[in-house]
Amino acid sequence: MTTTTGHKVVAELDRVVIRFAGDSGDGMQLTGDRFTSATAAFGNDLATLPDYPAEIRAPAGSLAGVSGFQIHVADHDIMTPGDAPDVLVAMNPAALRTNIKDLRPGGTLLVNEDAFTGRNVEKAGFAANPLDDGSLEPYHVFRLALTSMSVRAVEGLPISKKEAERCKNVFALGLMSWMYGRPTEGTEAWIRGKFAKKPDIMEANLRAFHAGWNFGETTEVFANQYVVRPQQAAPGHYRNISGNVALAYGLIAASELSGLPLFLGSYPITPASDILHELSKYKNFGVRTFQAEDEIAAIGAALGASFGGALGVTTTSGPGVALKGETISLAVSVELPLVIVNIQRGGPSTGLPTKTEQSDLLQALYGRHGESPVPIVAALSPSHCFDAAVEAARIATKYRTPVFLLSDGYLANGAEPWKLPEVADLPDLRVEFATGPNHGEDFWPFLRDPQTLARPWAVPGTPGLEHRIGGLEKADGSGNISYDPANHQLMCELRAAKIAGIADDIPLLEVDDPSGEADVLVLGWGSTWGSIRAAIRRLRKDGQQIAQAHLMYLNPFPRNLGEVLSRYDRVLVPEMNLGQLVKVIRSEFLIDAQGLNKIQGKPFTVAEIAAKLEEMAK
Amino acid sequence: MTTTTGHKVVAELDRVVIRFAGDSGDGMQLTGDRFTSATAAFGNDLATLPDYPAEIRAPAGSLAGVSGFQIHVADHDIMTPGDAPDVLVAMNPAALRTNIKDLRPGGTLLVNEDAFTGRNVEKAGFAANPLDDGSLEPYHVFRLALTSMSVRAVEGLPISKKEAERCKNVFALGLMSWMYGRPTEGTEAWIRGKFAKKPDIMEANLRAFHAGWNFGETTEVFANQYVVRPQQAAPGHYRNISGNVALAYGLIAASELSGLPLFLGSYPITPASDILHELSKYKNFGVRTFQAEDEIAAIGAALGASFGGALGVTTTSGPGVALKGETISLAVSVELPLVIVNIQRGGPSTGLPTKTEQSDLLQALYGRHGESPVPIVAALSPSHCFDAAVEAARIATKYRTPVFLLSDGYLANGAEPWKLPEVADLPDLRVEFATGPNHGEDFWPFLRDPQTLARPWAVPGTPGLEHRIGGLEKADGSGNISYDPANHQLMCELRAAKIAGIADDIPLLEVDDPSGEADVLVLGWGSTWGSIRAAIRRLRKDGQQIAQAHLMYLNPFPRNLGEVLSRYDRVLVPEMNLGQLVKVIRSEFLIDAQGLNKIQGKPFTVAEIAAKLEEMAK
Amino acid sequence: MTATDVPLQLTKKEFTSDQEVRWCPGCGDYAILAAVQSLMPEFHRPPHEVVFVSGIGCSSRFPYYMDTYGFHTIHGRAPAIATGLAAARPDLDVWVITGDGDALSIGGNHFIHALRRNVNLKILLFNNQIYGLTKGQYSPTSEVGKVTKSTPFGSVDHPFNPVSLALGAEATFVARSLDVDRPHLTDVLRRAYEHKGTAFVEIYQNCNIFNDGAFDLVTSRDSKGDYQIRLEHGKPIRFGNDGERGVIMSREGHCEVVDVADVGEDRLLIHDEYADSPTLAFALSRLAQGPSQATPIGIFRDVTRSSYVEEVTRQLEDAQTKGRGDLSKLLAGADSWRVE
Amino acid sequence: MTATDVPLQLTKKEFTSDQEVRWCPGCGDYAILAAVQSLMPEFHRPPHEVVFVSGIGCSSRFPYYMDTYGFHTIHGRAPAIATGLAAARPDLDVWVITGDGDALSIGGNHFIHALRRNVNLKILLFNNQIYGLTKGQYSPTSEVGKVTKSTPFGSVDHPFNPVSLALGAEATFVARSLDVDRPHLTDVLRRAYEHKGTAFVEIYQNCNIFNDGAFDLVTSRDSKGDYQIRLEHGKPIRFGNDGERGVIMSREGHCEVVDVADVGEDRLLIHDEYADSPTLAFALSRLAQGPSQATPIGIFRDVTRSSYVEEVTRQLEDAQTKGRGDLSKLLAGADSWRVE
Ligand SMILES: Cc1ncc(C[n+]2csc(CCOP(=O)(O)OP(=O)(O)O)c2C)c(N)n1
Ligand SMILES: Cc1ncc(C[n+]2csc(CCOP(=O)(O)OP(=O)(O)O)c2C)c(N)n1
Ligand code: SF4
Ligand code: SF4
Ligand SMILES: [Mg+2]
Ligand SMILES: [Mg+2]
Repeated sequence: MTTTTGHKVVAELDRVVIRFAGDSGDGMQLTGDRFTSATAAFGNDLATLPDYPAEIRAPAGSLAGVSGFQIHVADHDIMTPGDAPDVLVAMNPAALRTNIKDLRPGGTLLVNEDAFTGRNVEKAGFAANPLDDGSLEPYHVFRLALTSMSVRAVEGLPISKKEAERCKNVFALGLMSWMYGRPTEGTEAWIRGKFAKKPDIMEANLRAFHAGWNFGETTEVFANQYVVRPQQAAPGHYRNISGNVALAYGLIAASELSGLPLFLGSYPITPASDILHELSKYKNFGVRTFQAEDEIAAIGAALGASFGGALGVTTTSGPGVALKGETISLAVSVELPLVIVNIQRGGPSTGLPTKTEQSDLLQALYGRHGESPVPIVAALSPSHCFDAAVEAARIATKYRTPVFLLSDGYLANGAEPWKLPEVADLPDLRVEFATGPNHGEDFWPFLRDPQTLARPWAVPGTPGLEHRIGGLEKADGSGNISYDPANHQLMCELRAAKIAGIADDIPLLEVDDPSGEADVLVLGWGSTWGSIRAAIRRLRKDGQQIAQAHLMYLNPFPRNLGEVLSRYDRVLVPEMNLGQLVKVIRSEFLIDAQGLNKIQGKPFTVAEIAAKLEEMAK
Repeated sequence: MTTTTGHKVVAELDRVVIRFAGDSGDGMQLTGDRFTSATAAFGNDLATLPDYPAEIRAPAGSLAGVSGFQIHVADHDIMTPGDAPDVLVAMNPAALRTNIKDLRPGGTLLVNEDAFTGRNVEKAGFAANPLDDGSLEPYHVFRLALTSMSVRAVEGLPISKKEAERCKNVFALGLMSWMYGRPTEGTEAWIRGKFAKKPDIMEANLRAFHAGWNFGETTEVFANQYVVRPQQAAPGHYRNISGNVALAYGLIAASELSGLPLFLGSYPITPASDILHELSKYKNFGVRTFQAEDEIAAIGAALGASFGGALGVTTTSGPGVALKGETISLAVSVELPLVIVNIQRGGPSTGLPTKTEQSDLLQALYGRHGESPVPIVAALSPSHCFDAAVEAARIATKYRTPVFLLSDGYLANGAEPWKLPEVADLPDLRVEFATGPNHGEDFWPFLRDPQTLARPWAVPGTPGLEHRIGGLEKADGSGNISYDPANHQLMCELRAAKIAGIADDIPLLEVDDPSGEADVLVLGWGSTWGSIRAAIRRLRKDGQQIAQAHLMYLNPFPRNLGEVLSRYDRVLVPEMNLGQLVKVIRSEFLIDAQGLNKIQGKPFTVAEIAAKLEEMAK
Repeated sequence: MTATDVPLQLTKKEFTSDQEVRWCPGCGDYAILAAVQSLMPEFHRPPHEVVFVSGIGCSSRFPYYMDTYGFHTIHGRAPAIATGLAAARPDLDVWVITGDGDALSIGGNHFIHALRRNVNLKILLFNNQIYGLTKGQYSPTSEVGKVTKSTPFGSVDHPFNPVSLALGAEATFVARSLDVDRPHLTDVLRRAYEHKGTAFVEIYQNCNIFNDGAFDLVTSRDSKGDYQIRLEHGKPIRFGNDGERGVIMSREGHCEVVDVADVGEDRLLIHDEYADSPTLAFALSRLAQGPSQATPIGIFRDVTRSSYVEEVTRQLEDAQTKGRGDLSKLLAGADSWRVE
Repeated sequence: MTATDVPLQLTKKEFTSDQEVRWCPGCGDYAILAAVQSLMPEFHRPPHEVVFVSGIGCSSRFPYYMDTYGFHTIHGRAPAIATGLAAARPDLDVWVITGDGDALSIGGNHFIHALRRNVNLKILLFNNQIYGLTKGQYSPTSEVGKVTKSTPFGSVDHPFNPVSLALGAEATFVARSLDVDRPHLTDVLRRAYEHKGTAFVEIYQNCNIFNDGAFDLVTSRDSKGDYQIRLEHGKPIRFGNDGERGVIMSREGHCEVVDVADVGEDRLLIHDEYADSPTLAFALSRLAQGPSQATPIGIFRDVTRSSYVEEVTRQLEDAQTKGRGDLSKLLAGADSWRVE
């Protein structure tokens, strides 16, 4: 549908994918974040994919320094940040070069032509200026002098030329806000807040923002304005949220719901650091954050805090987990609650530190010595990180066990609208500490609850329950050191049975198979949820029947997983690794599940999954 | 067959299992070792099982302080230290209490009655003196005043009473040597060497040893002497060897065969420390041993040495491996040779540090972040540790990869006769370092050998090959840092393919199925080899057909494993864990392999495995 | 301390657990255990408010023998684990028991960071200059040339001086005592207890199995007169059976041992535990590079500096007095919207 | 050194790799890189006999820019990995590049052990008092009260003084220099190179993105006269634009800053890099607890002590001159037998 307002045509879109790309110094992440907030406030559904370099700041204008931010805006519920952009904003030649291949043919390209100097063109590895050599013909190109227009817009303010030039991202933001009819108040307020201490810069940014908007509105360059209507979302209270913030909030919620003070032991590491940053703000919730000397101290401190009756949490990424194995094994042995958060990134080793991957599942399952089972919960979308965190804490505290909470770089930095839960509806996480003897006159720290097999949690400071725990094998019940052979087998089996038994305390796996006629089941876990869902939807529109099930619990599995799998002829397991869940599924259920494996530091596109499913249908 | 020499009857036995048990301070390990050497020198087949407490020296006379040493002596080839002793030598009440339940009814019990004082009896938790209460009736009991006889034997020497009493183990050794006709010269020489610096103690020990022998020979206490004839072993040169010494020798051999100097980075940990101790003696082989500040430094130093062109090795046990994961992942990423030795012990956590277990297989496979495949070789008997070490080094250096070498506490401390290999027959392990450019004028550190997929090993000091390596993802070929998505997938797949391809370079799995009629295959790995083999032999004698295959290579598997498995209706996988190999077999081959799992800090008895197989046959 | 008027009356028995003590007969650990158990009642803290955290090693078995809360953790990590406990539970008394391998080899990093943070921990390092539990390898405090199982040709690493290392790591309380000198050890431990922040006490401990007599010069009746320098605050530093030797600070900035008769008592250094700068303490620590020289024992340094846990607690209280967090508000944030 | 008569003639270019340098414009790392690249030719060691080993951090990108052998390892482990390399290959020059987080936070233990062992490594610590690569959390050298992403209420941990820590860890060579003072930095690095054993150089390095100006007092033209104490061996320690201030050792055993006019030049401490005891060096290190006070730069300590690698090599050579091992004999041992 197309309408005309003033001299501009307003075209209505059901969805659009926009990518901002520029130099690390160009503020693309900020621009993208702000556009996202405005989009959220407008009421669209959305999903985002930030993509930034491992370098702090690679040389200006270099390919390594390109930073991108993609947002998918829609009037209906979407699951992914979009396979390919419809619109690309390229702030310099390097950004153009690394991103243009993703733009769909016929897509809209806005370039900052001021940045296409000979030196920059060369740095980006172009033989000639791509603006002039006809190579951009497949696209709808707008050459805009973003830098000079920004500089003009702020003329007269007492700021340096460099500062003036820096406003170009806000100019672009203004222009895009106009083009997609995003509300402006939020952005203005945000600029005011951000530069509160530098009034001249604040004023410059405001002017550039308005200049961008006005440039779209008043010049003849753009014939079209677009509108993506607000989503018909379920009634409720919404906000936009990224995975790491949601995860941090989930931990705070768990603390409030359990009455246990939150203790975070962490050592900074991309892409997990933001959870530490976020939690360190909330001292008003009694949250203690401890930036440790290393990952081992971080988890050690968290375990020490758990021993003291806190909700002990440690956050890290794969390399950090690789250091924590010995302490996790201790936590398994002493049976204390602990949440271990792994925001997965590209491995092995330092790998691709700013990119996403799902290659630490087997590490979570088996990355320790001895028989040391640990439950695993995985988040499947940015906002779901909240629920996953609450659930991980529930299992940890109820079963007195370390729990892995797996997220990844894509969820961590990606954002989506979140329908806020009512606090009153959140689960009751209250825990009972031991208060007195449980074995005649004595207190036996390893006398288990017959139902959960959890041992009592007796915190120091409780009179009469003085006891010693440690990593040597303990006698069943009394917890005294025991080298008895049969007791060791019993204890290994009890620890295993305790974790296996959690299957009775988690929901059955739901299958999305509306027709009940599908032959193929797509079984995923973690952040592939959105891509898989979108792919299946697309195919269903074409009349194909495909079932989807997505695992939030990786250990133990939901009780009905075997039964679910047995209902389908073929099972496809897409993973951002070389095949990890699929190994476990095959072993456990002896079915010939097949993997679809992508390990490229970025999520599956919808098309990739759809193509595989179409191939299977042939 | 029974003959009579002098007044003694000599009974001929085909095998006997003897256990020495006493206080940690009683020198049982030394006694056992010495008896073993004499037995080896005599030409019997043998297998041993030391069993000592985690405490350095638990209180004298306590149950926790009991130390034991079992030896199986036979005139034919045997695989295990024996399920249950035929003869038990108990030096004190605690030793009696913890060991008597293992003695077969009708078995021979020698007790040191001097140690059965009220206080000791009580410490051992006996209500009354077991020598007097009839509880030992099922056994053939000899009450011997070992302590006082020893003291008398050394009377007149200028040594303290305590020193005199300490000779009781040597007295017992003399007595047992007489009883089983062990040669005495070796033991005498050994005593002379050991106490060379303390002539009085030397003399005391010699006297006590002879007194023990003469006590058997001259008194009427013992009617029988026994003879176990030398084994009809294959011609060759033999010695007795324990697993840890064999492993150390294997590493030295690998160094000699490859021409690469051996560098060991290690941090002491039971039961791996003895490899460090052993290797530190051989500076004459150019072996550098580095006792690091921790396990991370140990493996780091080994990796640094590998970078410098040495054969880098690190030795540890499960908790140490749990700390090395991050560095192993780095080694995978930079593709340098490295041998990681895990002498497995009881876990999780500190667990049962002096006891054996096989629970670190999944850790070896998956205990790191990212896709980081590592080949795994496992030793199956004490002397086989030599071959396994040579093979691990061969794979590591040829494929430029870290390799896990798995052994366990049982193999480490157990001993058996070893037919010495001819040095000339050992494999050629020579390695070629890169010497010049491999890509035009340039040197590309990640340009692979098309056959092995191994990258060139260019060691610092080589002119013209200056290059930088690191844990960030590298571009295929050039090895420069690369964040390219497709390159990451390619590199992950190449690293995986390199390891998978090793399957072409290892022997096919041999199956022992003489009749070819077996329905059941027993598939094992590591130290269960002997127990499984003995159990199958026993059942074959009863006419049952059972096939055996034993994996030395756990990653990759031999090429024919799938085919082998498909030939049998049922596959049983005995493991000293809760089921680890069985998980992988099921996943890989989708067969319903079943586990037989014992996790008690000690090896399977032959009877346990035989019983399971009999049950399966029903 | 519990808020009662009459201090709690306790006895050694209340701090003694029912577990059989499992060290080698003659091990110096026994004497330290006895000293600690006997001292504890003095603090009037009930056993349930006291926690002993240890790593792995012979020494680290200690917590099992104390009838308090206890955590026998993993090798080298006790200071890290105890830091979490102490930070989460400022109301408890947290003691760390460690060995020279545990604290200075695998645990070196946690050790120095605990010291710089000044967490409220009492760290007792049982230094026997050997790895006891793993049966006798050399440790980071073993003297150069030590022949052990792992160094049959003699060790070549220069050892740490734990007191110097602690001072270099910004420790606020550093002391040294001896397993065999019960009154001295008790006094030092008492002072450690009273210190706010991390208190570090090195205790020379004889391992009669793998390193017997390592400290004989400093501890034995015959030689201790010549080899033991007992530091006492405010007093000139002198030693020898008749106090005939003394310590001065040279103009070049080094401590030197002198004959008092040669220099006069006035030139002797006056020991100052409370000196702001750790320089004097450091200088004293260098007098003995291992126990073959005259060795200072006592309190090298005891200064007040805000403790990590205190500060964290203060920040938390500050934030909460300004208003305890509201979960609904947190979740909604500043930028939420409603769909009706 | 290669055994040629004419020392090898090299230029900076031969030490400069073809990789694009990827630090933020204005980062202090550039200046250090330039200084090192320019200095290397002086040593007449061909690039292939030189290895740079680093951990993780902005600073740890350094090896990529040197056209020598290089190993960009993992966070904090460079000293350990370099120790193995140096021990296995005593013929190489091994340099370690590390940051304040890399060396003192996660890598603290390897750092102090490398120092005590006196391995032949040159360790250059780029101290910017911040975690650069992970975008600005406080580090173990950040001043108390530092507001960063992870400490919005200000940090509460007392920092390490890297020089004090190194001295407490038995370092034989300890120095401090500045990214912006190329001649001084070059001199110090040259001395580090010449030192046998572990040489430790702390380099104050400006991170203009996350901690801009942290060292301004010590480095800027305006204030450095008052805040920079340039240590020179054998010279009285004085500073100030006209050398009007000086450093003395008080009788209580502490370094104090004084007006030279008040005490007279004679009472000033004479700097002694070669002093056997690290006490003076330690005392000097305490003058500046962070760069807000007058801060000594230069060489604190440079003493000779047998190096780990030398000793290991000697033991190996000794053993081999007595007879190189024979594999057959080893395998057979003393107790073998033959079955015919
Ligand atoms: C991760 C790990 N590495 C190694 C060990 C083995 N280990 C246990 S205690 C110890 C050293 C003990 O020495 P020390 O700390 O001095 O204590 P001591 O026994 O002398 O009291 C070692 C190496 C272990 N338990 N865990
Ligand atoms: C095991 C591990 N933990 C954490 C990280 C994340 N990380 C990388 S560099 C760094 C700190 C960098 O600070 P510093 O050493 O001071 O170097 P700078 O960047 O300031 O030069 C951290 C925490 C990592 N790469 N690996
Ligand atoms: S080995 Fe040494 S330190 Fe350990 S208990 Fe025995 S005497 Fe004590
Ligand atoms: S973040 Fe700081 S230390 Fe890192 S490159 Fe940029 S300026 Fe340099
Ligand atoms: Mg010790
Ligand atoms: Mg830094």
